[in-house]
Amino acid sequence: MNRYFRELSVTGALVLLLAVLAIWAPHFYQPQPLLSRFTAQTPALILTIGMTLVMIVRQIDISVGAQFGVCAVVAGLISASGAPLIVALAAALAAGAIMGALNGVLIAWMGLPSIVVSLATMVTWAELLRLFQQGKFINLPANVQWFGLSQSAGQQGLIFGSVLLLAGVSWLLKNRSGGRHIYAVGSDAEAARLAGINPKLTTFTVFVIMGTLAGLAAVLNMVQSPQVDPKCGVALELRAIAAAVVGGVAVSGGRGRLWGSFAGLLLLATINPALTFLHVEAYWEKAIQGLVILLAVIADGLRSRRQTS
Amino acid sequence: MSSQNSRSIKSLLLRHEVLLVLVLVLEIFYFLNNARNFGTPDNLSNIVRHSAEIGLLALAMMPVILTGGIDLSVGSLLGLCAVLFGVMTHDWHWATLPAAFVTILLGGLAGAFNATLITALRLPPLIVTLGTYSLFRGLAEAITQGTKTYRSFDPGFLGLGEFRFLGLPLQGWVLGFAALFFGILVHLTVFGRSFRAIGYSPEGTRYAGIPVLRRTAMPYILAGLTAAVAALLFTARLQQARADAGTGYELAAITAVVLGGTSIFGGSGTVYGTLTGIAAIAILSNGISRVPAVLKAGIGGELASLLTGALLLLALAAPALVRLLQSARKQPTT
Amino acid sequence: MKRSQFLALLAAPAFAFLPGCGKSGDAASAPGGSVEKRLTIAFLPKSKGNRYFSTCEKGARAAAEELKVDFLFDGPTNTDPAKQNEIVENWITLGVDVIAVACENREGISGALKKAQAKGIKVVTFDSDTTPDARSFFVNEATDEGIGHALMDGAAQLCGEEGEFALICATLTAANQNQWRKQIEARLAAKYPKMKLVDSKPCDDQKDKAQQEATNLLSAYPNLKCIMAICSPAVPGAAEAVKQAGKSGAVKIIGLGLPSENRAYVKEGVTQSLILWNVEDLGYLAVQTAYAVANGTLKAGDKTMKAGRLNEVEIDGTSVLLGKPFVFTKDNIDQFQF
Amino acid sequence: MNPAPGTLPTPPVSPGGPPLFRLSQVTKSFGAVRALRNVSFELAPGEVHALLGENGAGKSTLIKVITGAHQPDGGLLEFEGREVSHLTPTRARQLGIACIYQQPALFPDLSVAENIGLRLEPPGSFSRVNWQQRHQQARELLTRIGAAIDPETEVRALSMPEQQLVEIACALGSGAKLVVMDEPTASLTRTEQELLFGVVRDLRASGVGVIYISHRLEEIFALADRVTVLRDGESVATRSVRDADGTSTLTEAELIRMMVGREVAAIYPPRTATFGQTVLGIDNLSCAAGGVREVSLEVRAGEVFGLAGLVGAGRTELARVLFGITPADSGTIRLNGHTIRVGNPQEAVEHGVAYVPEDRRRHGVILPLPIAHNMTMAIHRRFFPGTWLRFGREESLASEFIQKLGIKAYGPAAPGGSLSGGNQQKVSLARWLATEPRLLILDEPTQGVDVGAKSEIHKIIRDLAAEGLAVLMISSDLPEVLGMSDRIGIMQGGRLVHVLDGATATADAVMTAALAAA
Repeated sequence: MNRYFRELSVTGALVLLLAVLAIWAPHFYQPQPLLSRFTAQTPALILTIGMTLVMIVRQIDISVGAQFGVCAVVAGLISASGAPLIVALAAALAAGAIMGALNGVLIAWMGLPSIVVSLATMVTWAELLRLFQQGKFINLPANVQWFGLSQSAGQQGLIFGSVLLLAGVSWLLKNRSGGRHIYAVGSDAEAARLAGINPKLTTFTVFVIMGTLAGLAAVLNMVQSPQVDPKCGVALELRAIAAAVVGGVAVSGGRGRLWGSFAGLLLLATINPALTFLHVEAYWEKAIQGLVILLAVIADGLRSRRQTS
Repeated sequence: MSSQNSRSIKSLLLRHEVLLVLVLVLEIFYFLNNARNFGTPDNLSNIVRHSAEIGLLALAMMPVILTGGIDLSVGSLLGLCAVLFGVMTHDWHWATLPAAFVTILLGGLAGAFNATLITALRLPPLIVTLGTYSLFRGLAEAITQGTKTYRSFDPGFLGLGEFRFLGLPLQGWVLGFAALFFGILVHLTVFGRSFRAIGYSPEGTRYAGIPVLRRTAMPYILAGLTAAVAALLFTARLQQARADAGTGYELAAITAVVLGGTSIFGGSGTVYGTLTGIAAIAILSNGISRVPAVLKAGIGGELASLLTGALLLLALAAPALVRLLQSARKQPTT
Repeated sequence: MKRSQFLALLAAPAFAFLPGCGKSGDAASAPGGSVEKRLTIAFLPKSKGNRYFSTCEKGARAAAEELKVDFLFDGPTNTDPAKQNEIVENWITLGVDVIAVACENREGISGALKKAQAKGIKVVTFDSDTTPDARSFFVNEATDEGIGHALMDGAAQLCGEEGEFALICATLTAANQNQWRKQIEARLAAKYPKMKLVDSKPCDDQKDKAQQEATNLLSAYPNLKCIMAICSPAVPGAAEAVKQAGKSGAVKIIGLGLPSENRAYVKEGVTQSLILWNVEDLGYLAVQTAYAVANGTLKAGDKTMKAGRLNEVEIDGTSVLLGKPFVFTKDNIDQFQF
Repeated sequence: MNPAPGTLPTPPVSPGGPPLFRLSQVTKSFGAVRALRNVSFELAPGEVHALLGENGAGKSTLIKVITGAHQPDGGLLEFEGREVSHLTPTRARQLGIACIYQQPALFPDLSVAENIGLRLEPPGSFSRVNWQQRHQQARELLTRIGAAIDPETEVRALSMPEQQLVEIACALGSGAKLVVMDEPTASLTRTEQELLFGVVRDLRASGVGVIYISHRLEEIFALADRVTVLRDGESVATRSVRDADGTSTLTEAELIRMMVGREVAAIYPPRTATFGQTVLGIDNLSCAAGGVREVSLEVRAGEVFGLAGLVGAGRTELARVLFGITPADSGTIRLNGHTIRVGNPQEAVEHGVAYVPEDRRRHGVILPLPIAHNMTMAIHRRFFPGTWLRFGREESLASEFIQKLGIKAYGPAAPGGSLSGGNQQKVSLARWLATEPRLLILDEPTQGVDVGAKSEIHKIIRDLAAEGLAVLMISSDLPEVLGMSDRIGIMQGGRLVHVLDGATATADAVMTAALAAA
């Protein structure tokens, strides 16, 4: 109980919010819109998986939104040229991996602070993308949307696939030595080195994974509509970071669980529709998001304070 | 001893600030030769006026980062303070002066809110200010219901946006005063000494009998006050107050501080480095938009951002590269 | 901007830091270098990297080519509301002849524009105006009032003048969006008592966010009859949401958007009414007007002006009229490529 | 006791066969500093080989070469007769080389079981993690060394000595053929030390080679077969500790002479006889969070009051209460007869209480800051009136202390981290002497400090006492407690259980009191 305090309290908050909706806005639970809402969160979920890994290894990556945008445009242009989706996917994954690797080289091997490196790469990708694409939407061929399946099959596939990925990564993180190495490096890189783990390689790998996941997320976003908006990645990094933070991943590294981040993401992602359903004006959204983040960390702070005294 | 001396001369040459000043000189030299009307007094005053708010935030951010913290909320706080100032002068019909005073006070209060969460609850600054980043902007939007824009302020107040004294715009004087204030605070008082010690080791500083929590709180409160001052300048310059004022300024401020050689991990850095960083960015973005080829292509804004990013990476990587080259022979002794 | 310029950008940093080496190459365009002084027109959109304004830019560049003027283009690349003012002030010191600006911020930018006028720089506005005393002419594609009324009247017509509708805008703080919302609400109050605006949501100028907001609106307000999308990414976003919810035709969509982004939805009948003017012509006319003002061929009080390929253009007071906005439909949308 | 110094090195006690590990002519430089010069060293299977040397003699570098953490510039490494050309931590682990570091190299966020698992499991990124086996293995190892630690506890919740025990468990479980122990007893108390010695003897009996580093000579005599002395990066000599029939072939004096290159005559300075008034008086002081229970004691001016006891007995905790880091719940503290309240370190400093903490690198000195800044940290308010820094004044104060305490540094601007451990300790001491305290609390003042600096520090402490300072000295180094204290208080379970007279107390008496059942 104690060990899972943060995950449980976030899940509790989510359940509470869902209960409030069940009482005052039962039509929130119409199956089809619910499915659509969940589907729309799958790209953010994929990014949150990556961000959780990055934060466990004691780094941060604020360039993921920009990476996401670049990958979306790469995948979009390739799909628009008529190439099969698998080619677009491979290209997006590769583009993401390359951008992740660049971060990784600068952060892991040159030892530069990740917040500043990813700030610089964020600006770089975002500006290059703007210059290249000029905000132009990319219209996709008809067979791209929902992988050419029906809408509900596509939506279910996306949800199933991304939750499966979450579960898979979560399992790997817990039960494969590579996963434990991420925790070890985030907890104490020097101790990890002495234990025969290569912290640089681990950190580098995590950034490559982050980039690759950004590519995957971009494709999962692309198949949800017949057009690619080159601005689609803007501010996504903040959402992924906020989800991980609310879900109990420590910025000091070494601590955190994927299902906590998942609960954090769901909580944050439910606030926006909840406002609509409860007829709260849109201009409260940011303030409420901020309050939720603060409450989550304040609860943690009060708890650890009570424990130490 | 002699090897120590030669090493310190070498390290002085490799000092971040020295390299940055070189970059700055290079920039100025290049733009004077290649950028249209770069060196005119009017343009120089533009550079100062346009970089004043971000510059103020960067100067206030510097001691925060020096303590090993960060404040992501300053841009949002600028917006909130601008809106609050609008509420006081318009909705409550207060006179400009008391409204400005109370605005600054409220800015300090918001900073104190950050500081309380960070020190009393020992929460990580990144997370706390990520929360208030959203909260402050959200409050600004909620107060104005997102849409309201406060305009037609007192003409005397608006005049400040264009006011010059001895040829230097008001913004320059405020920026200079702030630089002096933070420079003295960081370099010449025990407060700055404490910030540095806390940045290196908060626990160790506590064991030296220094009130770590109070000292850690101080830069955040100052950042709040400074954000409020920047909000007033911003309002005077733009002749309006709206909830989106200062969007993205926190990242610009952090960029200037880090470019200026302050370690993002805390402990080391100088205020004149920060000032150089501010100047390097401001001059780059002003000058690059005046180079004929860039003008013709119409890519000034993008290129300024790209080059700033590149400069930031280069500035960070330069010492790391030097270290990497040397590391074959030299490693830290234990 | 074209791809070739993108390549030029990639080369730019290479010479940017070599002092002096750019000098000889650019001597021709340096101030005072040419024998006959060419007119310099500076063109300022609300934001860069935006399809609407890059289409504007295309028309503007075409006009500049025809008129043989130097054409400068720059604009905000982020949401900093101070950026347009800064660009104008920088252009003043750069020494341009005319500034053509699409004002993000009606009052906010007027101070800077007046400063420009004081320095002898002519100012024209396009797309959205500033205060009249801060410019000579406004190239008017549609007034705030006109847009607001067109949208509201259109929505009322689609709904049969009764029922609930919702609105999706870019951001809560964007000035022109707020002007339009104000006009829409005024028209609603004045003419359509049986209609109700149930909610307004920002989409941060992102299509995917608009789609999510629309999905929520559709299920939160089951009686919703119409979604009004007043920024261009919101129109296809809302359309996709309606389509995915299986409510095509049942929930109508009206909005301001580009044909290229909405073609499929208009043809499928998801989006009923898409309103926009010829954006390329807007940019073209803005530069033509700027040129005429700088040349002195266009003076206050003129009733018409010659504008290149657009021929004779009407002037109402200080407004240069682009002509009526288009309403794109299934039948005509294929004729428009922007 | 002392055998005739004429008997010269007997051959190694190794039971024949090739050496387990051999270093020949190993050289390692850091920039201009040559940390190791042609060091040769040999370890037989089943041998405990002690490495001795002052701080900075090259021991730590040598260990890092052996464990693959540093690559030597030149020389030859052989393991089981085969040359090892490029040793990395991973390769070392594969060969069967394990190490217990002085500062536990553990993962604070992970459980004990996982910490042990990560050390012992073969490297590889996709091997399965068997949690059940990890827990079982951890439980077994911890039981084997007699440590009562739950394998599921997060390491950050463990005390320093408990962490050290986890390290020992790792080494034991590694199945290593060679175990390096770098000052493993530095933070251990006598009971834990005995546990450790048991482990060392077990390892030795099963044919494992142990390289043992310690500043405590008595441990070397108790454990080691051979000893190699390093000085200034060179191996000075290798000697057997005992000959075949078990009689000692070495004396402490010899070892010390080899280490420092000179004779150190009297290790402890003589006591002064006269004490002044009571400076510190505490009555029934308790702090639940710190684990201090109803402690009462008095320390007089000029007196060195030694605090002995096991780690975890509440000695450091008492110091932290007195210094306001964990303020007292009940009881009174009197200073010069006045009752004072100490709610935080600032108040303690104002009242004239100074605390030289145990963990020098984390709490004692801020390593990247110049030593001058370090020295004035505790006197900001008094030394810099109106909060203005006065650089000249600060520099002269620092120079004065550098001279007075014999700190080896290139000047007041030298960063604390550039100094050796002993000199860092002196800087930490200087910071507190600058406050002109009435009560000086020293927590393990010579831990990890080499022999030369150690006796200098002892002399400084004695001089300070002679000047009228009241000194409360916590030490786990029994000879130090016996040699320095005027009175010795023994703590156990957070209580002060005994007070002995320093001049007449014996090691036996102190240990008996510390170990007696509560």
